Parts: sequence; structure tokens; C-alpha cells
Amino acid sequence: MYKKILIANRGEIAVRVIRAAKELGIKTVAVYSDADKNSLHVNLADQAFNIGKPLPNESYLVGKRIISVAKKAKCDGIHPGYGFLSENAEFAEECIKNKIDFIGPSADAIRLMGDKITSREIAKTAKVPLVPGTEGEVDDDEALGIAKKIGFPLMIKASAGGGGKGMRLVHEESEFENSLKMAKSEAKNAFNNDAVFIERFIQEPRHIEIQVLGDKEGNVVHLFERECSIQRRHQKVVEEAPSPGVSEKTRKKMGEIAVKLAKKVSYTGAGTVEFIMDQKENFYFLEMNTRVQVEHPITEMITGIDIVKEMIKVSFGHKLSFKQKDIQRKGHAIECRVCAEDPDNNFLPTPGTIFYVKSPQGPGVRDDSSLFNGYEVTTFYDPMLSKLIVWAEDRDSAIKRMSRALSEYIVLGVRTNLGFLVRLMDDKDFISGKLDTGFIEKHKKLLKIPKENSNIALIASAIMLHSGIGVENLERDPRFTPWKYIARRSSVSRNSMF
Amino acid sequence: MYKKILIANRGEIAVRVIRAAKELGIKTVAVYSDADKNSLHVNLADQAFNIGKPLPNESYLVGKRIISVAKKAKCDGIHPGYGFLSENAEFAEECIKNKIDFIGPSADAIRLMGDKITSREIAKTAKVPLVPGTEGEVDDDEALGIAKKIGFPLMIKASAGGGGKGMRLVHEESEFENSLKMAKSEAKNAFNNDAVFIERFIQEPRHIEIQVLGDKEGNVVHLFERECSIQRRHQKVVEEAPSPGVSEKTRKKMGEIAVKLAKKVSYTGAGTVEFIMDQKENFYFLEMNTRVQVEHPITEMITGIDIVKEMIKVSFGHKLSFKQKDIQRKGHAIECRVCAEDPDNNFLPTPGTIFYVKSPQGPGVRDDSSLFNGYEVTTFYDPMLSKLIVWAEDRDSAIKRMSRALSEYIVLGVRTNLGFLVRLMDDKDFISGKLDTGFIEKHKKLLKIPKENSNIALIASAIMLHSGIGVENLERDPRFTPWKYIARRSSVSRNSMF
Amino acid sequence: MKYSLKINKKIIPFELTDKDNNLEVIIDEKKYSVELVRIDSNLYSLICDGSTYTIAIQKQGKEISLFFKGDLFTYEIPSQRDKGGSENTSGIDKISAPMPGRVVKLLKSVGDIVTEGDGVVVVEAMKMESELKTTIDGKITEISVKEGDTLDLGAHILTVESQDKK
Amino acid sequence: MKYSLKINKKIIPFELTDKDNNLEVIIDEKKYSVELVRIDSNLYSLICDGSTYTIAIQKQGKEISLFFKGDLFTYEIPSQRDKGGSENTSGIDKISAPMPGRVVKLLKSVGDIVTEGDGVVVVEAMKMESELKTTIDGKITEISVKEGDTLDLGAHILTVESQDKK
Repeated sequence: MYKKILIANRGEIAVRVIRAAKELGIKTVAVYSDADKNSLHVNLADQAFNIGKPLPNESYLVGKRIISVAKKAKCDGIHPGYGFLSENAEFAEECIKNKIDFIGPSADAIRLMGDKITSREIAKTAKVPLVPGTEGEVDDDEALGIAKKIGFPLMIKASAGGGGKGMRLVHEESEFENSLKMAKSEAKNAFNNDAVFIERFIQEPRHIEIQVLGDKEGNVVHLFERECSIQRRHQKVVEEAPSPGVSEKTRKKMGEIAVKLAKKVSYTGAGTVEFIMDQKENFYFLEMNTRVQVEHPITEMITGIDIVKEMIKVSFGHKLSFKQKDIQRKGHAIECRVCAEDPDNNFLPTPGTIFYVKSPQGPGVRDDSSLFNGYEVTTFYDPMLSKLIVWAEDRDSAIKRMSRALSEYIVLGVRTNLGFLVRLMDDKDFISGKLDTGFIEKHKKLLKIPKENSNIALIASAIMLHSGIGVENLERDPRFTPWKYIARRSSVSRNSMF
Repeated sequence: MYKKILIANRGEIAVRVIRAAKELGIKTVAVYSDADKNSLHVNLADQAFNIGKPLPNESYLVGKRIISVAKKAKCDGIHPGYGFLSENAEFAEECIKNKIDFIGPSADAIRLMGDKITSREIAKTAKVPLVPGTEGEVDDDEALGIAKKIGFPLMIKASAGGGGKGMRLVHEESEFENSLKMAKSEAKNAFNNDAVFIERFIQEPRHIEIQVLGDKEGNVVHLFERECSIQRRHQKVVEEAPSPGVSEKTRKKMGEIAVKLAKKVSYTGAGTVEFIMDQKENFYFLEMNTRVQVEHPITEMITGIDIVKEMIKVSFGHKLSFKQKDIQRKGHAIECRVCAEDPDNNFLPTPGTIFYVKSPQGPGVRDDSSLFNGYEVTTFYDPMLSKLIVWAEDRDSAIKRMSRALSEYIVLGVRTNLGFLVRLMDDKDFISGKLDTGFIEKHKKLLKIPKENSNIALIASAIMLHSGIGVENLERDPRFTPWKYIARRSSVSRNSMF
Repeated sequence: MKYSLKINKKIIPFELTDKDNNLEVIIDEKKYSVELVRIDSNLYSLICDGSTYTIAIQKQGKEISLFFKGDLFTYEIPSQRDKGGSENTSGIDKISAPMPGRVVKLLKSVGDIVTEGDGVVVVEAMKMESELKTTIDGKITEISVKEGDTLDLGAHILTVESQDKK
Repeated sequence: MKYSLKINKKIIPFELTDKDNNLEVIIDEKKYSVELVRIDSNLYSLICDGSTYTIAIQKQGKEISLFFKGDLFTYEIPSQRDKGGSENTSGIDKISAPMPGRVVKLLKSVGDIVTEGDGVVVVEAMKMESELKTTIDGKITEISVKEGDTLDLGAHILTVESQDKK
């Protein structure tokens, strides 16, 4: 096994990889920017090296520096986590050139699957379903014929397009000719190019993805699907496995297709094949992520497979320790991304200092967090603070457990999306499982703080103000309390009966 | 389902039951003594009532008060946790008389199994193996004959005995007559009664127990075994499931026997049948615990069954939601009891204030804790602070995960057994799985702090002293640091390369 | 005793009575029987009319921050000048950059009349665009930036002044 | 600079140099290149000769408590009077009740000579019996309790005085 690996990342995923390495008996080296000097990943690693200024392109994205740290510290592997250099084929190559394993797929696999156009081409040859549509520009004469073949509703999109210009949603055949004319004219005006293509419009789409794992002997397995339809700003917030919208038949088909695609590029390590799925379970390839995914824990919870440990093992050359038929699903898992952002203000990030944090505990609860009292939320990096994951015997129990866990979660200092998540777990549409990527848009009331909660907060503040004493003093010593008259009295009045 | 239940307990088990109730949509009522006014179980419950002074017999053991709180708060059930009133048949009866469900077995079952002598009688009729020996006093004439039948080594014990007086371990036949004489004479002197009985001596015994669950329709299942051989002061410290010393054949036999015994008393709810087992897997009935066990989480982790939720459901009248054949084991789980005690001083409890606590997190880790910054360890209750539980795919991985999790656990304020646990997970004998109840006694070096650790502590203290500034000030605001010159410099000197 | 707290420039008055070991808070003419028990350094258990709520509290200077059921509430202790009694809105809302970023679009011009909650400017930070809103009714009296400008944390963007104060 | 710390009545001297941004600690003639980085309110990262260790620290008055690898270390900052330079043992060890309990058995009598680590009394607390030990070599000079006595927290049990001080 590796002797020592460098984790080229920060935050919770760096902590996650360090934990996996420790459990495999591998020494760990952390790298950090000036902004992350006092952070959990630095604290948990065996060694830590500063690699530059806070901005990612002056630290976490500077591959050369990272490789040179790895060489100095005598690492035999680099785990890139997600984001940053994780899907950078050049970096993967540079690692290998320097005789350090890149713990992930081959540079070739990254290159092939990382490009939207090549990956579509490969998908096509592997007979992976793609959103039906014209590959390129359509002639006016053929347009209606093609449109009928694709089926309605459909989208007309400007080939040179972007930002919604030259784009038309067509609900039925009768609207088509007129919409085509308008789209082309708009495209002409906007881009000086009236070329358009046609694609099926997926109504109420769900985001479904399949986790795959491959080894260097060519074995590839899938670990079933994840549903990631609850999104804001086109980014996932809540994920679950299995998907409440995927039947056993579709699950099997999707899994097989994902494995076939991964095999096409001799995929090794952990990867994810993303699909868009309509409410009738028709699904189409979107892209492949050639790295460990933020939401990998929910798959770990339902399969009992440690994806990060497996990544490291197969990268070192171990064969996958299981075959497809050995992989069993059990129960249901949900992940909530706890973020420093204001749901009631367009999910705007909320930088600042976390004064106090208390994580949920108890059965079936896992918190992959990099938080601590005094943690600084900066604008340099993603505002995700922690991933709260629960497992339970079925979806209803998992939702109730998540609700319970969220109710124990305390983050004082900056506004977070915890309140929104609490309300989401109580929402009957969420509970019904009929999800699509527009869910949050359609449930805006979940973004608002209920009046009764504001009242409780106000009442507590009122008592604070009445006490007339700054709480700051109390933090020094929990036994010292100028509020004694309240605390002491409580033993008398707090519903006391005897 | 129940509308509202009262939890007649404190500490982590009260928190555990509150969490289960919340996940079932049941309102919760906490009771607390004056010593527990600010504690987690009070905080997490929907309502909380003071029931008296710190001493258990002035609060948690006063059944009448607890029932009267339950009536006042309109509870329809009482969960007793473990300890306190959990195995008190009169309390169970009193609950029922007051039309409040006692969430546990019937008063009859508690009474029958709670008594050592009746439970042995029942075990005998159920053909549960008992430690071979004479039921009562032996005649001198027959003694050797009986001894030979039982086999050597064996124990001669004074019938009126206690404290080791009149007790003799006999290794072989030749020693027998002489030992008998001495034991009888000692017994005569000590208790004025020279009656003795003979029992087989179990060498290097393991403590193995079987978890059972029964419903009110007479269905009883077992959830496999737990190994609880790592003990100090005859109390468990580390438990694991499955046992590394139990073969599949023995597991099946033990499970069947436990179910048979539970059925004999129409057992409902969660219970545990305890066995003593020798290193050849001969096992003998010890006793039955008619309540939820401290170490129930490891069974939950390997079976995916929430024992506390099941207890509540079957008590309400639900049928068990699974049959024996549905229950599958997966992976390996270990629990460490984190206690405020000094392993290097005969595990003497260490009362005081916990200034700071940081719980481990990440994959496969569960911490059932009632700790918080400012928690007071009093002498009124058990010194257990938390139960750290891990699950992993196999025993080796589980030990490594526990080791990793323990290395993240921080409890500042009072001495705990964490250091001992850290060293235990690294011990090759523990790793080999050859355990017996004398393990700690035989591995006393694990109780000592290694010299290299003391050195690191001393070095850190040296820097503290050099800084010349009280750390107390730092706690007020994590951003304010009079140590800036150290913190700032670190960005330069901390292995910085660029 | 009478007190008041300020949130989003609104002053909320309340009364607190502390008799015979019973603490009562009166807000909006509703009476709540309350108690606060300290658990942890910042963690409290609020008992309000018999039910228990977990609340985390931080007081910093004139601000009280509370965390309850996943949401953060920040109250200001009003200065003597603020204390008018019933709800009123202060005259000026100076909108500044909540984080370093860039001005994407100004939605209003000097002289425009705005209502509480109106979006006034779109800024980009952390690769995301966000709309900043005014918290009072009034008129835009000053704009210190133009589209495309880089913003430092706290940089002034624009000012809204309420009309009735003029 | 020269410093010292006290643990179990032993004084441990050490030297600390702070030159050119390099902090070095010298203990027992061994030199360690060190650094301490603050993470959390009480959590620190100690870098010692290139390796990172997680340490929690609490300073209360003259005492420094450290948590490292599961164990608690408590050092006392010696008073001026204590500072003798090299290791020495102070004259008196007053043994008192570490928690409320009961005296089960006195293992020594006044006048007995004891060695560091010798058990001197068995006390019972929290239903468990424990042996208390002396931390110095010396002679029992005073016993304030008898078997069966109830002990309050901190109650004096007996005193050991070192012989060479006499």
C-alpha cells in the first residue's frame, strides 16, 4: 500500500481523504493556502505545507507547487479530491511523470470524458441514450419532419447561442413553424447567425447519476444511483439514494449502461455518470464526472462500501474486492449540504466567522464537516460547511431521521441554509418523492422563516436584553454565570413538582 | 403510535431514547435531578420536569414521582432506559396501573428473569446450558466422584461464601482432597458453616451475549451475539459484534437457545441473554438483562435494526417487522465506553468539569454522547461520558477505524480512559481477537502513558509558558489572539516552500 | 420593564415582568411565560409556555445573534435616539458590498422611488450573481459605483433615504 | 530563556530559544524544533520536528492542562520559591480525598517510611474502592482520618514528609 499520500484539496473532502488514508495505515500530507492555515485538514494530517495565497490559482490550482511538495515530503500518491485539479488531465500526467500516483482515473480517461463533445461521441458509440435531437443545424425544409420525429414539447436552440437568446420552447406541432421563424430571427439579431438545432424538452427533469468503480484489471462495477434533483443555482443541495423515482428495471438498465460507458474508456477509480430523467423514467446521458463526488457518502451508506478507501486501493493496483453481484443495497440515505448562504436572499453566500457549532449525533447520522468554533467562511472557496448524511431502513424513516438530525444542528455566526433544510424535510411534496430540478423554484415558501420561529427568537433576545449582561463574559468559564438568578430559579420553577 | 412518552433516565441513554421517539413522531418528556438541570437530555426533550435531588434514590429511583409527572404531562408511555428503574417489576406494574405503558417486558418477565435463582430454574427447564456443578452442598464421601464427573480445573466454593473466603481453585485430581479440606475449614472459620459446592472453572472466559427482541404476539427473534470480554472492575469497556471467538455453528446455537429462553417467559421488547464461554466455545447461561443494553448500538450497526425504535413499536402493540430469516449481519462494529476515570489509577472515577470536547466524525462513526463544553462529571452517577461506536466492512477495518476515531476525540478537563482505548486498538493481542475477561489484567502496560506522549505534552506546555499569556483570554473571541506572533510566523515557517 | 430591539431597521417594543420567580414577556399584546436555562457556553434551553426550545445565543457589542431551528436572527439594541416607542423606520439605508465582488447591474438610478424589498443592484461574488434589496421605503439619493466596478468588502454602493424624514 | 514546569511535585527544567522565527525547545539535552498553530478556542496543532500533533490546551491560573492522544497532562507553573534548577522533590505530600467517599482501609501508620508510588489508603467512592498513593519518598507524619470515616471532597487524609528536608 502507499506509504504517504498528499491530499491536494481543502475542507471536508480533504478531511474525508485523510480519514480514509489513516484507516489504511497511510501517512498523510496536507497542503494549505494562507486562508486555511488553521483548518481541520491541516490539523488532522501528519504533515502540512503552505502552498501560497488564498486565491485558488495562487495555491490549490498550482499543480507544480503541489507536486514539488509531494516530492519533498516523499509522497507516493496524490489524491485530488473534487474540484481544483481533480479533473485536470495535465496534472494527472505531471504526477505520473514525477513518479507519483495520481489517485484517480488515467489522464486519457479524464481527457476523453471531461470534454462535453468527445464524451457525447463516446456515449453514442457505447449506445448510451442521449437527449433526442438534431446533432447540428437544421434546414427549414426538414425542420418540421425532424420535430415530429423528436416529439413535442421540444426546444429550438441557436447554435451560436447562450443566455436564452434564440431559444424557444415549443409545446405542440401547430406552434412549431412560427416559433422556428422567431428563434431564427432572434438568433440572427443576437449572434449574426441564424443556425438553430432542435432537442427534446425534458419536462420536470430529475437529475439521476450512477456511481461507478473500476480497477486496473478492467473490472468495472456500479453502486446504483443517486437522485440529486433538489438544486439551487444549478447546484445540488440535497441528494438521496436510492432515487424514489427510479424503478428496479430502470436502475438495472442505468447501471449497466454506466458500466459499459466506463469500460469504453478503461475507467479506473471512482466516477459518476450523470443522467437527466423525465417523470416516465426515460433517461439521457449528460456527462461523466471523473472524480469522487461530493455526494458519495449516501452511496457508501446504502452499500457499505467505502468509496474513498476503494479509490486508493485500486489506484495502488489492488483488484476490486467485490463483483457486481456482491453489491447489495440496504435502506435509504440522504445527504444535505449545509452551506453558508441565505436561502431567503437568492442563496447568496454569507461569509463571516462561525462562533459556535454543534453537530448532530446518534444512530444513523454522519456529519462530514470541517467546521469548528472560530471557523472563517471566506469568499475564496465554496460556501459548503458540512455534509450531513443519514441512513435509515427506508425513505420515510430517513427523512424523519434527517429532520431530527437537522434539529440538533447548531451553527451560530453566519446565516446558513439549515432552516430551509429543516422545512424541506417537513414538506409533503418532498416526502411524496415527486422531485424535479425545479423543486425549490416551485416551493419558495420553504425559503422563508416562519413567523412563529421569529417570535421564539425575539422572546429569547428579550430575556438576553433584560439580563443586561454581555454573554461574552460567560464563555470564559461555564461555571461562572452572572445569570445565576435565572439559572438558580429554574430549578424551582422549571415545571418543578416536588 | 404513542403521542408522548416520558424517559425515566438521564445521560446518553435518555438522549438515545429521545432521538428514537422524535424519529417516530412521538413527543418527549425528560425528567431531571437538580444535578442534571443543564444537560442534553433536558435540552432535547419537548418538556422537562425536575424530580428531586441529585442522589438517585431522591430522584431517578422515585417511581411515584416519575409516574405522577407522566400523568401530569399526559404521557401514554414511559421508557426506563437502563439502570435505575428499568428492571424494577413493581415500577412496571405501577405504570400499567396508572394506564401508562411501561416500554419494556411485562412485570412478570422482569420478575422471573431478574432473580438469579428463578432465572436459573427457567433456564434449566428450557435446556439452556448452565455451568456444570453441584446444585447445592456436597457430601465429603461423594465429593471426589462428583469432581471427576465435572472435570478439572474446578472451583470449590463455600455455600455461605463471599469475598474469596472458602474458595479453592483445583487444577487436578491429586490436589482435590486437600483443597476440599482447606476450603471447608476456611468456610467454617469465616462463616461458621463448612458447606461447600463444586463448579467447573471456566479458564480464560469470554463474555458473550445474545440480543433478543420479542413482540406481544409471541414472536421472538435474536440479533446475533456481542462479545463483551474487555472489562475492568467487572464492567464492560469495549464491546464488539460479531465476536471474533464465536463460530457460525455456535452463533446459531446460542441464538436459538436465547430465543427459546425468552419465549419461556413470553418476553416482549429488547432483552439480552448473557453467557460465559470458554475458549473452546462451550457456553453457559449467566443471566438475562430485561432492558435495553448499553452496548445495543453495535448490534444496530451490523443488522441495520433500530433496537430502541423497535422496543417502542412492539410495546405499543406492533408486530415485529421482520422474521428471523430476514435478519442479516453485515460487517463488524465496535463500541468503546468513554469514561471519566484514570486507567493508571485502578480506573478511579475522575469527577470535574469538561472544559472542551470535540467528537470524532466521518464515515462509519457514531458517537452516542451527552457531553458538551461545561459538562459536570459528578459522583452521583456512572462516569460514562459517551459511547463511541464504529462500523466497518470487517474486524480489522473496524479496529483501524476506531483507532482513527479515537485519535480525533478530544476531552479536556478531566482524565478519561481515551488514551488507554487508543493503545488498546493498537495492541496485537486485541487485534488477534483472542480475548477473555482477564485481558486488561494481563495487559497492564496499556494503562500507562508512553514516555514519548509525555514529551510532546511537555513541549506544548513549554511553548504555552513561553507565550506568557493566559489562554483564558483567547476563548472569548477566536479572532483575538495575543499569540499572533506565533500564529503569524507559522505561515512563514510552517514547512513553507514558496 | 419596557425594552425594544431593532431588526432590519424596525424597532420592536416589548415588556418584561419578573415577579415571584416568574418571567413573562409581552410582545404584540401577547403574554408568554418564559425561562432560559444555560446548557453550554452559547447553548440555551428556552422554556416558553411549557415547551422547550434549543437556542444558541451570541452577544457582541450592541448585537444579539440567535440561532433557532436552523435560522439566524440578529437583533440590534437600539440606541437612546432610536427609542421612539412604536415601530418606525429610520431615515437612511446605506447599501454596501456584503463581500468582495463586482457590480453586474444597477437596477435603479438616483431619484428613483423604491419600496422595502425592491432589488436595487446585482453584484457578483464567489462566481454567483445576487440581487441586493433595500430594507426601507424611500428614494435613491446617492450611487457610488458604476456597472463593472470591483467592490471591496463593505464598500458603499448606494443610499436610500426615506421620504417622510425629509 | 530558561523555564520550568512542575508535574507530580517534580520540577522539569527546559530551555526555549526564539531566534530568526525558529522556536526551539531543549528538554533533557534534546533539542526540538517546534511551532504551535491555533485552530479552535482550545485546539492547537503542534509541529514538532516536522510532524503535526493535535493538542487541546487549557490554562487556569497556575495550571496548564493538556490533552494529547487520549491522555490528560496537568502541569503547574512553579512559584519563585520552587525554582531550584534541576529536579528535586518538595518536602510535603498532603494526600486528600479526590472525591466525596469513605475511608475503607489505612495501609500505613504515623511514622511509617514510604516510597514514591506506595499505596497509603484505600477509599471508596461511586461504589468503587481505590488506593491512593504517595508521590514522594518520606515518612507518614500525620493521619487525620480513621477507617470508616466519611470524606468530603478535598478532605485531608494524611501527610507524607520527605526525610532529607528534615
